[in-house]
Amino acid sequence: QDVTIISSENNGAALDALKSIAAGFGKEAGVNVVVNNMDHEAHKTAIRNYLVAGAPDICFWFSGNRMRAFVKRGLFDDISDLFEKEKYKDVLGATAGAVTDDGKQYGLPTGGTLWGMFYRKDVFEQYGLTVPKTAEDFMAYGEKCKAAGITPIAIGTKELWPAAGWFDQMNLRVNGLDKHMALMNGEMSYLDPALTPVFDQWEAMIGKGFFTPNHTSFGWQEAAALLAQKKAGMMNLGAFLRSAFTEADLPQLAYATFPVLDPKVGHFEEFSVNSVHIPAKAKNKQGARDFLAYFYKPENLAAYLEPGGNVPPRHDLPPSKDPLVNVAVETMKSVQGASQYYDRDSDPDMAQAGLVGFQEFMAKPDRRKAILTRLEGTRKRIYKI
Amino acid sequence: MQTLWRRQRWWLTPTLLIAPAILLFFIVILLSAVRSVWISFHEWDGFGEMIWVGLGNYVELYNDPQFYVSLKNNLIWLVMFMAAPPIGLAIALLVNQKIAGMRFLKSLFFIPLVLASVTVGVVFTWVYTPEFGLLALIFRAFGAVAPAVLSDEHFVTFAIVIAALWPQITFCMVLYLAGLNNLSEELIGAGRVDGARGWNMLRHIVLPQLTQVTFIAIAVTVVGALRSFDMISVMTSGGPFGSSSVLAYQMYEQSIFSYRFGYGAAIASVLFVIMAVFIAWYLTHIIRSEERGG
Amino acid sequence: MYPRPIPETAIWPRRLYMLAVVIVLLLWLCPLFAIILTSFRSTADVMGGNLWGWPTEIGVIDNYRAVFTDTPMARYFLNSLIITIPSVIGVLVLSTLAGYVLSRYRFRGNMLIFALFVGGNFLPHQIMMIPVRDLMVRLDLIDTTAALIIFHVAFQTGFATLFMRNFIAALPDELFQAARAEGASPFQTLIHVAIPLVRPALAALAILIFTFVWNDYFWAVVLTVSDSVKPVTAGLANLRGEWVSAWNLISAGTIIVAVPPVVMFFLMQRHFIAGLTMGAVKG
Amino acid sequence: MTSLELRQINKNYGAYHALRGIDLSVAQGEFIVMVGPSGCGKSTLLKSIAGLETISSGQIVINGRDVSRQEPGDRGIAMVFQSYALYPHMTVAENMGFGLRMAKRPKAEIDAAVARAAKILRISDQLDKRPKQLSGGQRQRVAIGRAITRSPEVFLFDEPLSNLDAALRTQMRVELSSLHAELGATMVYVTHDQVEAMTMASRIVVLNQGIIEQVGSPLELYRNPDNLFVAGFLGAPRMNFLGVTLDDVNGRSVTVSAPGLAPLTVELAQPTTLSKGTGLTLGVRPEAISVVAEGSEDGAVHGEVRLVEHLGRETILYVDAGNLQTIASESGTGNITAQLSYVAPFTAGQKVALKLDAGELYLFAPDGGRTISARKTILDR
Amino acid sequence: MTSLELRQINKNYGAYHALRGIDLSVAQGEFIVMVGPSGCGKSTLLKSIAGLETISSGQIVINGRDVSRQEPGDRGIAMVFQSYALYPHMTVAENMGFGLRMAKRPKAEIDAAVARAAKILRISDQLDKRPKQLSGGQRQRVAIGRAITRSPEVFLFDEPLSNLDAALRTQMRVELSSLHAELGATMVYVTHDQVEAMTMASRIVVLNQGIIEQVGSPLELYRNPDNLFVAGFLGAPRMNFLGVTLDDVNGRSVTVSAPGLAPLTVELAQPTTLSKGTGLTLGVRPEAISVVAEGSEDGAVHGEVRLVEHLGRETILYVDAGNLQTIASESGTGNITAQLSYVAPFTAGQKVALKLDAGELYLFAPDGGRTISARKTILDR
Ligand SMILES: Nc1ncnc2c1ncn2[C@@H]1O[C@H](COP(=O)(O)OP(=O)(O)OP(=O)(O)O)[C@@H](O)[C@H]1O
Ligand SMILES: Nc1ncnc2c1ncn2[C@@H]1O[C@H](COP(=O)(O)OP(=O)(O)OP(=O)(O)O)[C@@H](O)[C@H]1O
Ligand SMILES: [Mg+2]
Ligand SMILES: [Mg+2]
Repeated sequence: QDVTIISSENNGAALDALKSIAAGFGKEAGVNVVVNNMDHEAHKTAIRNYLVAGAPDICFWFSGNRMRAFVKRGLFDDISDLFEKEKYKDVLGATAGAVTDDGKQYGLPTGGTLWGMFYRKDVFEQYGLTVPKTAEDFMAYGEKCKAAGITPIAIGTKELWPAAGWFDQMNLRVNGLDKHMALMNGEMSYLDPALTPVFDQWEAMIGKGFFTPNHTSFGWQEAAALLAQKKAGMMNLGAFLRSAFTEADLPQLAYATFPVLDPKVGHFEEFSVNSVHIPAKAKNKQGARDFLAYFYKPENLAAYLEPGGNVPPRHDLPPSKDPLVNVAVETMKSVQGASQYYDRDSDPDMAQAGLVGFQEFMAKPDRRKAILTRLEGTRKRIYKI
Repeated sequence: MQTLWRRQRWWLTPTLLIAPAILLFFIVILLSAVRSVWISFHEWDGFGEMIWVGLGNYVELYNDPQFYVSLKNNLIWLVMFMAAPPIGLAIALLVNQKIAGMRFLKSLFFIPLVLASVTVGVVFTWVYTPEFGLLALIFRAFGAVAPAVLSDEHFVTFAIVIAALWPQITFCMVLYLAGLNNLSEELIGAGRVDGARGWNMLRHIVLPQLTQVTFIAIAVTVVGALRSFDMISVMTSGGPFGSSSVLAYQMYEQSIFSYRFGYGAAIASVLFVIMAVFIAWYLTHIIRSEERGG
Repeated sequence: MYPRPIPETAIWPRRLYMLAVVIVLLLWLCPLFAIILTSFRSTADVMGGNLWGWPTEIGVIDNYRAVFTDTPMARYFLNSLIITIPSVIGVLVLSTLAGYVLSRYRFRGNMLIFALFVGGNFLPHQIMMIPVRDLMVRLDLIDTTAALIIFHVAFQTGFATLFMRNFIAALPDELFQAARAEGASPFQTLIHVAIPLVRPALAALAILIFTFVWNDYFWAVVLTVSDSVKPVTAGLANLRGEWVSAWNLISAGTIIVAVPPVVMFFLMQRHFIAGLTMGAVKG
Repeated sequence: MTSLELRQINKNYGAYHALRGIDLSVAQGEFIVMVGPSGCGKSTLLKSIAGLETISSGQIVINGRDVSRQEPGDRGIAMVFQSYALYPHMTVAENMGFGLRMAKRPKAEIDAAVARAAKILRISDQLDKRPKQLSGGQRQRVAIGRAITRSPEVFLFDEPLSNLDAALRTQMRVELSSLHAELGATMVYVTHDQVEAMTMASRIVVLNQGIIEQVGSPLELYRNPDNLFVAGFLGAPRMNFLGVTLDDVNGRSVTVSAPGLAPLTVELAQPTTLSKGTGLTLGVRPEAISVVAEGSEDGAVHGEVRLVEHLGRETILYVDAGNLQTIASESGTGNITAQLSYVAPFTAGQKVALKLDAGELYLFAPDGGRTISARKTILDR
Repeated sequence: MTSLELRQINKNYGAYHALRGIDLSVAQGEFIVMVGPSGCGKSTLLKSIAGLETISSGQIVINGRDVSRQEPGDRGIAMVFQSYALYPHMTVAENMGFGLRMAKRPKAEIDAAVARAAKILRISDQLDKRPKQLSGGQRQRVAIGRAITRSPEVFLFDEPLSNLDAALRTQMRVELSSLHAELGATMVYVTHDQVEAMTMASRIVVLNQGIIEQVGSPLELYRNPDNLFVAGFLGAPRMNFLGVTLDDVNGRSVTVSAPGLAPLTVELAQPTTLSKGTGLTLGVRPEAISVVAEGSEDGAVHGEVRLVEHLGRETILYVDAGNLQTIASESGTGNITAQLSYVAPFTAGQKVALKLDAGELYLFAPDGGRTISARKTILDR
């Protein structure tokens, strides 16, 4: 019996890795493995359809709230048995929580993305820039970039979420994880005064022209290209932005954490975990489990993670050849807590509204009040307040 | 049996012939439309249970600022799209000459018609791309800097509509060419003898003969304007921040991204009502001209 | 003819006129040329920002090969054909049958059925999205080419029936009476008289339906998931996700998607205007 | 032997009563021509016989079989249409063989029938052409050939020659007559053209508003029309109709006169019951009017020439007869038309005296216009 | 005074030479009728005069102005089309006033012109209707009215009556003639219909393959055709043409004969240079043939009646004249047509002897068919 997989890999190398793993498994198990890859954004739409009808045996998705939305509706298969059998809990540590709901496991974390600031060392050298550590540093950094004729922060908000990511980072630095999660869970108002400093500072940055002009025209890849082409100083994203860099330029890419905005607040980071699941309506659930076990073997998982620069979920993998990954692994050790990402932490309905709202804010900061009021209205509707 | 068939075939044959089309069309298309209206009275996330909320979705829609943005954009589409028939006519007039090679040029003019809207969307995204795009190139030639039209909430809809006009104009042009083929030579001759020329000829002799074509061109254009979805999806996904959304896209976004199928269905129903006004106008026109024996 | 033909003897005015038309045509297709030119550029030029200057090297072959080797474009292409060809045939068959009945038989409800076909054809697609998806789920056809084919045939039949009905109605009544008087059954009349006569309309309609179906994006997104069934339009959208600023590759992909309908059109264009003239342009 | 019989045919189009109780019996081999004003129901009647229209009531019997409810293809008829209705996508041979092919006859039989019909019509060398490549007359022949191949019991023609030009029409008319003689088949022929009706018919049926006004041989209808309608319908230029009053009754002989018209004596078919002073209509054909010397006692009408038309050797005069009360003639009320069978040197404005041929006067009853004058002999007038 | 003059008009459609050096001079107030077989260039010539076709060479002069290069609207002409070409979206009044409106005349003037034209044509009460609401005859009148309102110097008509039925055609024909008399305008009229040509024309122009065969008054053309083409073209039934050989020449008098034809003497216009034994064509109109007693010495031709057509009082005989060599007559080669102006009791198969009226014989030269017999007087034959 066939095993069908739907992936949403934008990174060609990672896709190739997945395909060769699939082929390897196919040969070993003597089955035919089909990999259907979809555009990342299109996949978000498609999964809602295929989980209900025409489900594959394996699909890639996001852990956390996004996974739970499907779990609640019984669309993902409980794979606690696989966890038991393969003793994954021993090697996974904290990330296991991201795929756990009500004590049962519904997926395997494939890799974590640590979000933060990326820059080119050669550019920083060229213009004499330093990594900003504080709010003041950041403002100074921005001015210096502008004087040098490059954009301080590359961002492309066409796909909406990069703006929300910026918000997450700032909110984590200003309000800390608990308050952030309260907001994500619909327990806190978007009009809460605690958010005021976040938007104040953000607005100041926008006002000073720190971000890519016309960012709504660009996707994140185009923005990343600006960074690669030395037209911008830094960019807030995950390590996957390396795909915009040529092999030769990669060594120049460096990571830094988001500047500290309020020293009183602890160190929290945004760390989102992707995962792989077996749809409840999969036809070949046993085959799917066999595949997952194969896929999750350290060497296979490592091969899959290698091109994307994601943080491995298993701590028994050999250290990565990628310095960025190792930096991320190091960083995670000192972090006091992590959020996933705006659209993974909040209700999908809320997320959609929020993503649009933040994009609008970045383009039209003067509409802050209207935007927040609107988001608050959406929150009230969704959480029936 | 044989004779029974021979007796009854005068009504059995047509029934059998038309049945497949009717069945398929009615089940897939019309029933779906009706069911969608039914869904709009529910809250539904697309797989769970449907919860009856009556007019709740409509009430919410009434208070949704995005709805009015979409509605306004639909209006912009509608108004701007009305440029398609006259421009289409103008090009049709331009190429309606019998000169060696004109046939080939005419066919080249038709190309935008056969392009996928995804293709057109990609083409125009490329045209509009800040800094690199054709538009930027042209502005630069005049020493100006092109606005990033797709990220400006004021320009974005116009920019998309212009892109969408490209194939639409072509469609109108094709219709008008067909119409111009059918002009009565004698009427034109009569007009010329009466001294009508140029604009007068067009206004008093040619256009009146093209009313049927114009009617169809307008109908197709209105439908195209109200249905606009692909281009928006491809070029901006409704952005920036919903400012280029139209009802069709908002419906899609609500259903697919926000998982609010009931709400989406309500938007679709409103779109349907707007369309229904137009469909009614169209049908009465058709039925009336049928009755006139035309 | 309007506008007035330029006399054949006026050779220079004719040449100048052609020149003017060519210039308008160039402007008209300018966006297309832009993208064709871009598809010829090498990746190095595109990455380096050299998009309009003299190309340092020509990347045509690389670009077009990349589209087929780096992505399942060939598969998408095949899928599109698998979807489009049966859809076109299905639509032509159903609409010819329905158009024949609606134009040649007077019965109560004739006008109503006709109106529903026409009206349904104007429905916004979105209103059908959810129920059609549900229907395909229930028929266990979701994510199959059959789902797309069924939907396209059903939907396009509305438009096509309007078209064929008008066309067949425009044929002289006496031909049908003659056939009847000679003892041809209604079905024989359809096969031997009506269909041969509506061939130009069928050709025009085939082109239109082909482009409509080939170009569909919305339903491709709603009803398909797998690469093994996805048509080129959805495939192209995928490509854009992968190659965001590799405009040369995107352009190449875009051109490839556009080729079949353009070819189809040029093959059949002889009948196109003629077919439309009778069928579509009548109320 | 009766080949075709129509019994009380009625046809309604919704509220419109297009045929009203048509009764007609056609003998084997007859050539029946139906004439009548536009919209009188000629085509409707023909299509009803063919089965292309369903009759509302009545019976159609062909060679003794009641075919009223049968399909057209089963009635044993063949029809030739005004516009030929040839299938443009088939060759001549295919067109002609179509009916047999639909009846699933063997190919050899079809070919033989087509060849035979083509030979009769002299189009054997055209069999591979398409209708578009043929001239009007050839197309018409193919249409007839198509009818012949089916060897029907009754041929139906609906204005088959009206799309041809004058010369071709004359030629085809003669050919059709010969064909009829050759095949000996029953034919029903609808036309607008008087000449066709007069020259081809064994009997003419005059229809008017869905009823049959008169049936008879061409000359019978021409010489002895039953009523004013038939009298006015046949003959070109039309018969002149004058409003007259009954002056005197003398057995079967009456005298009529009118202002501007000298008293005239007319023989009646039967003694009349009409009283003196009754208004009647007098009919006289243009060719029964001659110009006499001004002042001659034969001059019944005096007037002024309004228009002269020269037709080869005939001359038609439209004479303004002053206060003479004429009824809807071609040249408008108040005019009288005379047709002289010689080239007459008249010019407009000239005064003339007209003589009405005493043996050629018709008298019509006041209502319905029934003919009350005596019947004329058909030959040797 | 010359109203319209055509000088050496040529018109090519690509390689096809549609008009070949047409010369014609039309006097003010003339009614010129152009006839000719289909495709001979009548419409092309008319459209060239109107300016709807650009001529390839030559000059068109209207009232002394060379208009060859002017727009149709500026030539001072008005045209009435076969299909009327009324603007369907305009009322009758708007249709009629459109030309003046385009010329930017004041509204009052337009209204007056329309009212005047409507009065002449008796359609004043139809002015607010649209063409669709009118009958064929009314539409025709509106089309003429539209021409009248422009008070053109020359009226052009292209088969204006051919879409009307027979009765209406006769009526409109008479009306058009009256209108011509009333307006006194120059008119050029194209028709297929012989009767129209004969009755309406001051002069008839016979066109054939783009050249003018003959111009002259109707009777002149009928009595004295310049050549075989014109002789055969005018007159219905057509003139009989017999292939004969020259037996004897005696000054301007020649004797011709043929197998099956007794020797006949014909007067020539000029002494001939033709030698004995030359093959010529003899023409005789059907009405110049009479039936004589079998065995009478007048019987020039003997044959068997093939078909008899009775037309009211005339009888047309189609006689199979055995081995007589006839040329393309209506009833096919080998037949001779006779038209008798009485009701004749002949039946098919009967043997008859025919006499050809000696004063009514035409003789045509062997090539080109120029008439060589003497001219006939027009009146009193
Ligand atoms: N399908 C129809 N529905 C309603 N009325 C009809 C229909 N067909 C014919 N009629 C009416 O019936 C009458 C007779 O029509 P028919 O066609 O038989 O006339 P006709 O004698 O053939 O005339 P013409 O000489 O013009 O051909 C007309 O008044 C016509 O309007
Ligand atoms: N636009 C054209 N292009 C080429 N040939 C043409 C064109 N118009 C007419 N002709 C040809 O010129 C010749 C004369 O045509 P025209 O219409 O003048 O004939 P006509 O005498 O009016 O015939 P009819 O009596 O049939 O109306 C024909 O052989 C026709 O085929
Ligand atoms: Mg009729
Ligand atoms: Mg013509």
